[in-house]
Amino acid sequence: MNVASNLLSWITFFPLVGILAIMCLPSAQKQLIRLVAIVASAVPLGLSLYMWFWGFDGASERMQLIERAPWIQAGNFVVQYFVGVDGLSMPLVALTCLLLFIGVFASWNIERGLKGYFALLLLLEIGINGTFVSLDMFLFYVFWEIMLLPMYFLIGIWGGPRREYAAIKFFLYTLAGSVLMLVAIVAIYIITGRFNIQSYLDVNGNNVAGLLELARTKNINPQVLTANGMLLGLPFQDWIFWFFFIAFAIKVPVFPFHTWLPDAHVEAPTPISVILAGILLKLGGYGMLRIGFPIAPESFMKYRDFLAVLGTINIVYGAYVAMGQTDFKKLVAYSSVSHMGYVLLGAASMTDMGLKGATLQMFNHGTSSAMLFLIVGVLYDRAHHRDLNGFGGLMTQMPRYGGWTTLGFFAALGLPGLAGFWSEAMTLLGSFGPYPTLTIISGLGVLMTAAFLLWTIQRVFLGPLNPKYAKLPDISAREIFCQAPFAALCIVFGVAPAMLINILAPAVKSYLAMFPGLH
Amino acid sequence: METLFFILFAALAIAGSLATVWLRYVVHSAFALMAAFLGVAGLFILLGADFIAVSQVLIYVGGILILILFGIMLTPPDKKERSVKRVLGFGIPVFAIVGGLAFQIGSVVKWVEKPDLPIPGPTAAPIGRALLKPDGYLVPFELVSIVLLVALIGSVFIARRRTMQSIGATSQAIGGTSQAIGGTSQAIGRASSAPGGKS
Amino acid sequence: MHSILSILQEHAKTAEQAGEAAGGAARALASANWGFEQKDIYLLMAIPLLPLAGYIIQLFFGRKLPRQGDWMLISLMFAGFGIAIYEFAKCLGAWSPEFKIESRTMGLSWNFLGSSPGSPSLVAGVLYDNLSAAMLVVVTLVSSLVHLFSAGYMKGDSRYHLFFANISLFSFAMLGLVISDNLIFFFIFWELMGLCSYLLIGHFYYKDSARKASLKAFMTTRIGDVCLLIGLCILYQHFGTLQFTELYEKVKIAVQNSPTHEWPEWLTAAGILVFLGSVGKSAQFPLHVWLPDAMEGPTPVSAMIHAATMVAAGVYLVGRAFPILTPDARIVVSIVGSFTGIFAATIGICANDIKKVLAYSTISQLGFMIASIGVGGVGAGLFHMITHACFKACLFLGSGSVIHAVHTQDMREMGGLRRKLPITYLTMLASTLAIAGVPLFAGFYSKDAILAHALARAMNEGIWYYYLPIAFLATASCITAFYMFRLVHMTFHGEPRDREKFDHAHESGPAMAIPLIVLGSLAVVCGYPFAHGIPAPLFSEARPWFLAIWEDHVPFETLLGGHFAEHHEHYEHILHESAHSNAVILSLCAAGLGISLSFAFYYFRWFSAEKCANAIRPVYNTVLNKYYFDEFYGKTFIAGTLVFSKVSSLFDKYVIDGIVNFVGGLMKKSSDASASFDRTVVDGFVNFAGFGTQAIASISRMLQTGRIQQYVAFSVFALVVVAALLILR
Amino acid sequence: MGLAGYLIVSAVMLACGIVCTVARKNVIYILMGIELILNAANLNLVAFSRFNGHLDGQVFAIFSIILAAAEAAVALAIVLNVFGLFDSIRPDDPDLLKE
Repeated sequence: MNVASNLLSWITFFPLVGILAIMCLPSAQKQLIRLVAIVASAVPLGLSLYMWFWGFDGASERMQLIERAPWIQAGNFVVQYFVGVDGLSMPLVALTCLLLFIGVFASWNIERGLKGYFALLLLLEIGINGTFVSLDMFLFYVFWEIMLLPMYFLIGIWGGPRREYAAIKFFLYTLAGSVLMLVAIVAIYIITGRFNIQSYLDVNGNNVAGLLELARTKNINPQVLTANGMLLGLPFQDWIFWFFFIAFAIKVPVFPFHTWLPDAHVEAPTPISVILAGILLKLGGYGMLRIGFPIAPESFMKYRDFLAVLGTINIVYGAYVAMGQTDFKKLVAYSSVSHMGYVLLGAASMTDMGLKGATLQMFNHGTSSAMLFLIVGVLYDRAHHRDLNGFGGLMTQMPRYGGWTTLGFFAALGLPGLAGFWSEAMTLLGSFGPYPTLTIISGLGVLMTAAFLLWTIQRVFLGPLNPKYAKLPDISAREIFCQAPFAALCIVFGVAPAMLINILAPAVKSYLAMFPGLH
Repeated sequence: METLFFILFAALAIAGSLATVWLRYVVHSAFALMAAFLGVAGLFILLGADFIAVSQVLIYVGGILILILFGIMLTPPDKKERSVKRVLGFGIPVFAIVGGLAFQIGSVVKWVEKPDLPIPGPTAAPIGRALLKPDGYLVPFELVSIVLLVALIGSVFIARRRTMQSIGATSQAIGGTSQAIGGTSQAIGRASSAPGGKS
Repeated sequence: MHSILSILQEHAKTAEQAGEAAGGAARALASANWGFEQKDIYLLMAIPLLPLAGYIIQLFFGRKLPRQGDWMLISLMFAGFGIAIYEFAKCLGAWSPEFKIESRTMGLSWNFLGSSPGSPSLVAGVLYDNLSAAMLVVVTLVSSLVHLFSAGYMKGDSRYHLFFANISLFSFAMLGLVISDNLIFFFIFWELMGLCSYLLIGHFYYKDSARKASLKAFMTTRIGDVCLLIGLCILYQHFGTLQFTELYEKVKIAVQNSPTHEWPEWLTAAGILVFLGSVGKSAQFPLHVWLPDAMEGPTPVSAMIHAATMVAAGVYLVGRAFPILTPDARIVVSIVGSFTGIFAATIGICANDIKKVLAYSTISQLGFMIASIGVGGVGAGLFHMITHACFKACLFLGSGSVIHAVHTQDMREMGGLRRKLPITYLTMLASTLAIAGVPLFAGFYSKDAILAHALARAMNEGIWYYYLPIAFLATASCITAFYMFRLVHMTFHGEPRDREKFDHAHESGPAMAIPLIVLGSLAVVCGYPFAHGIPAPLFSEARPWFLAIWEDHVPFETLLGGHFAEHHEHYEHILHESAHSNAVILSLCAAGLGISLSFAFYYFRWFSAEKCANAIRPVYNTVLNKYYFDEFYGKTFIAGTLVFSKVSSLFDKYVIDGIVNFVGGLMKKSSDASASFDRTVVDGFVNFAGFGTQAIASISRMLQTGRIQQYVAFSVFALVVVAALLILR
Repeated sequence: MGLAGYLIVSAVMLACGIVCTVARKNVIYILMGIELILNAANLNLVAFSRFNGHLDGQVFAIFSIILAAAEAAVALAIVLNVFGLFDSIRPDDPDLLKE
């Protein structure tokens, strides 16, 4: 098979090779297993970098690197293996590869059940990347579920003391969402007879999307979908919209579906937290932008005010709750809740600027939250607890670690010059037009984010050194190696955000074109 | 002449078979079996199947029978094993049923003599061609050879002398795996009961 | 001065020649670019980029460089100063009130948000006009001198190299802010400055007070920053751009296009929000609380914050944003500024920590500047900022020198130091005279201009709240003179109150002395080039150079029509006819009163300060405790935030998660119920079926003997039966 | 001699084989019985082949012989193994699965 012509399949499925190799290795060969895992995650990373710089045309609005083949064919029921990326998904695929690669390195300390651990980790990579690239709704659903299972085991077996509770909560929550999604997918299939996520690859090259359009292209009477097609007092399209929205909102997570996140983060081992915050949450936002909103444009336009309110609640409420935490990891988890609110707010704003901010935030939060969780992991490995009030003055003992933490925290609070600033500022600039009040309230979230992060630095790092921790070793070279790529990304996209925005812009433009009622 | 030989060989085969069933000692039975095999081989020759006849002698007499003899030698003699009552109790009904069936068949089926039967000649070459022709029996032939190989390896493996310890270790390993599986399912079971327990 | 003159003349000559040679078209081009080329833009960009490069090198290799790299950063800063002077000279050469260089018009700009067609973009560029020209010189000068001073002051610090790195980053942020041509980049550098102040104030991070002060500084200014960001959102929403020059134009058009030539209300809101950004950064009331605490940082950092960077940035922002401030917003600005001026000055009377006195004096002086811009005296306010930068930097460095000598910050333990620290004494005295507004010193000219503007505005408008600024400012300048001389008396005059500390005191080395001398002399002379009269021959123009910058720049108000324009002409008239002369008298009286009072109290000791304080003990205590603002904020906003965050986290834990767990429990209960149904009813059927099967099986089991031969017999029997059936059918 | 004679011989051998398999208590007898049955079948095949004029029956007979050989080898290996484990060659003694 030619790698360049099947690039996405290679990226997605290469970890399978690693899984098989790891399965064949004896479990005593720990170094060898780690090595295989590194290779199996490094190759997709390399391929995704190739894709970013050479394989992908950043100026195009179309789906690229498409692969299409029939997969399941049973009469009218046709499921395709249909993958492709555009500016929205391509950076996220690359980010996934990077996060998993770093995740393998961050898992160096794990000694128990190494074989299963790395196999599951690589399976997770397949699931995530598959979800990002699939353009067939059924395929999307399959990958979505593939991703769920390894996560459950990774939290449930290698997690902290309350891991079983956290894992089952995570699993049930997400499963509840995906059941709704399945219902919606099946409903769409019944109406339109197809599973394509978006039809802007139609033979005619028409930019059509949404349920109504899908139905029209199949010459099915859209009566079912319009005002007459009511179901329990709501238009049919609204049902589809809400089913998809809840499914993805759980993943984002949107208030009030967010409580699985702190539990899962606190119990998950560090690399899993990194992946969870870095990329899994993005799947929710990505799903909304890729499927949830364009499939039901009229409903979205009807309810977007409500979504903006939810986004604002996420931002402000997440920040306030984070401030009230004493567990370092829980604090970072709630900061994720707060940051993901920008994605929802920007998506609801439906302005070019706001959407760019939202999509940018997805990527940037991936890097900055990864840094934060790695930072927490470093401290937890040494002190074996995460109580924020139990530290103090660590800067004296661990100056380099303190420096990295400061960088990570400032990246998270949106300091200009670091990537988070652009996404937050663009989201706020973009959403001020339609929602001035909500944007001003979100400004409070910006303030609170700075407050709790700096307060954390103050409690943990500054002040007189707690004598209990006078012998902690400073951050190691391996840990710096894990941090460095994210720090570099934060700085690079903070200084030159255009590098990323130029890739996102065409996708945002074609996304906006899919909403007929806009402007 | 041919009838004479037929009677001779048929008698040999039938007598050998009966003796095999009847004789008390295994070794004797084995030699009676040899006689039966040889009789059948003779009948094959009479039927013009020279290749089969030779195979019969080589494989049955030279191979299988020797194997059986080895088996006999490696196991202790069991003089009290034969019970006349059992042999006759089974033998008479079986012979009656088979005989009755044969009679019935003979009376029901109309045997038609084929008019132009070929004169029997050497069969080794045609059989060989039939076996190796792609549209003939090539595939079954190859399959059979694989079966033979597998049987060979398998019998060597099975008959290999093993100590009880090694068998014990294997079974332990299997038990360990199942225990691990049990552990995992236990963990899942605990996990699934957790939220309820919490609330 | 001579060199500047010669460059200036040379430029004038070349410009003339070029103009004559190339004719009208070339002259037009030359006037658009004022003789500036792309090379100059790159040079201007180099000014902030040099310290940035220094910062990066220092961050990675600082510890390994000889002398921990301080020489590199100092020389880079001085190089930046050199460039700033060079460009300033060029700017003087092409002097005009409309002087303005925009890199975008010269084809030099950087698109930061990507350039996809049809979507908004954000173009960064350099804006170099009279204002930034002057700012660049002042900032680079003060920064370089602070760098130099730090080399002596911070010697032996465990994080010496990091200190230098951060202070360079600080300079970078400020310089970048000065030359940036749009609000979003302004905001970026603005925030970076917040970061630097956080890092530098918390330099002694192991001290509990330092870590609290740094957090306080960052968070307080961040409140202003968020307001500024929201202001930017409003401006962007309505104008679609954040470029300064475009904003000015669009504001003008917006006002002209509105039916009644009124300023839109949202613009007032935007202006006040932008001003709130300044309130945070420039420590205006009510966000002034961070600045006195920021004294926890090393003294050079204080000098940096107070003279060159942080607080100056706030004033600079108000100056830059002046054309978009509506009259209503200007009232707010002027009243907040003047109130801060008097409010902080009163606290300055009671403070005993030498640096705290200077901190409150800074807040007060910033109030002067902001009030001045608010009443329309943009040039006066920025002029005061420049003179203030010189003498306040000198005062801070001087106080650093004092602290270095006696190792205490409490003025009650000093006294008589003039004999031990003559250089420090003289330079600080010059600066004090300047800040007090004594004629012939720099501060006099700027403060006089501010008072003149405030007075003119009050006389022009005639509404009562326009009289507030001038009243506040005049009182404040009197109090300033009083507490500044109090500082000098308590520190340098009289008898030493702590003999031991006095004996150990000695003047420090040249690294600390040179900046003091330079800044002290500037405190005397830096008002002249800009003020009336004295060095007039230096500039052929009749009007003072600096005051002309904005007053000639702003007159688009005259284009607007309506009441404002009439008033503007009237205002100019009042300003030049009566306000200036009245203001001189006013400020002389105020300064004289304050100085005499301080002599009476602290030099001749005709009155006892303690007795006065006792007489008004409750008031004195209130002022001593800074009007209890810290306590008030601590009890209300901070405690409120903490309580709210605690409540919301509990809400999250027990209500939202409680609902989730309740639903989970409900599921468990219902599954238990269905399980019991399953056990009794469904399973009943299954068991019944199973039982029947078992019964049959136990009968047929008898056939299953486990004997192979029996099985064979059975199968043979079956075979025979089947064969019989087949054959005999 | 016609087909019927061969069939009768074959039938007798089959009956003997069945009796041998079922009635004797020694595993080796069972094996020998099976061989007898197979031989009877072979005889049938070859006889029909002869009187049908086709070689197919003979080819079948060859396959049957080969399989018989394989079967014998494996069966004897099992017998020896069972003897090693249970110290008996009676077919009823290994009864662990019966429990």
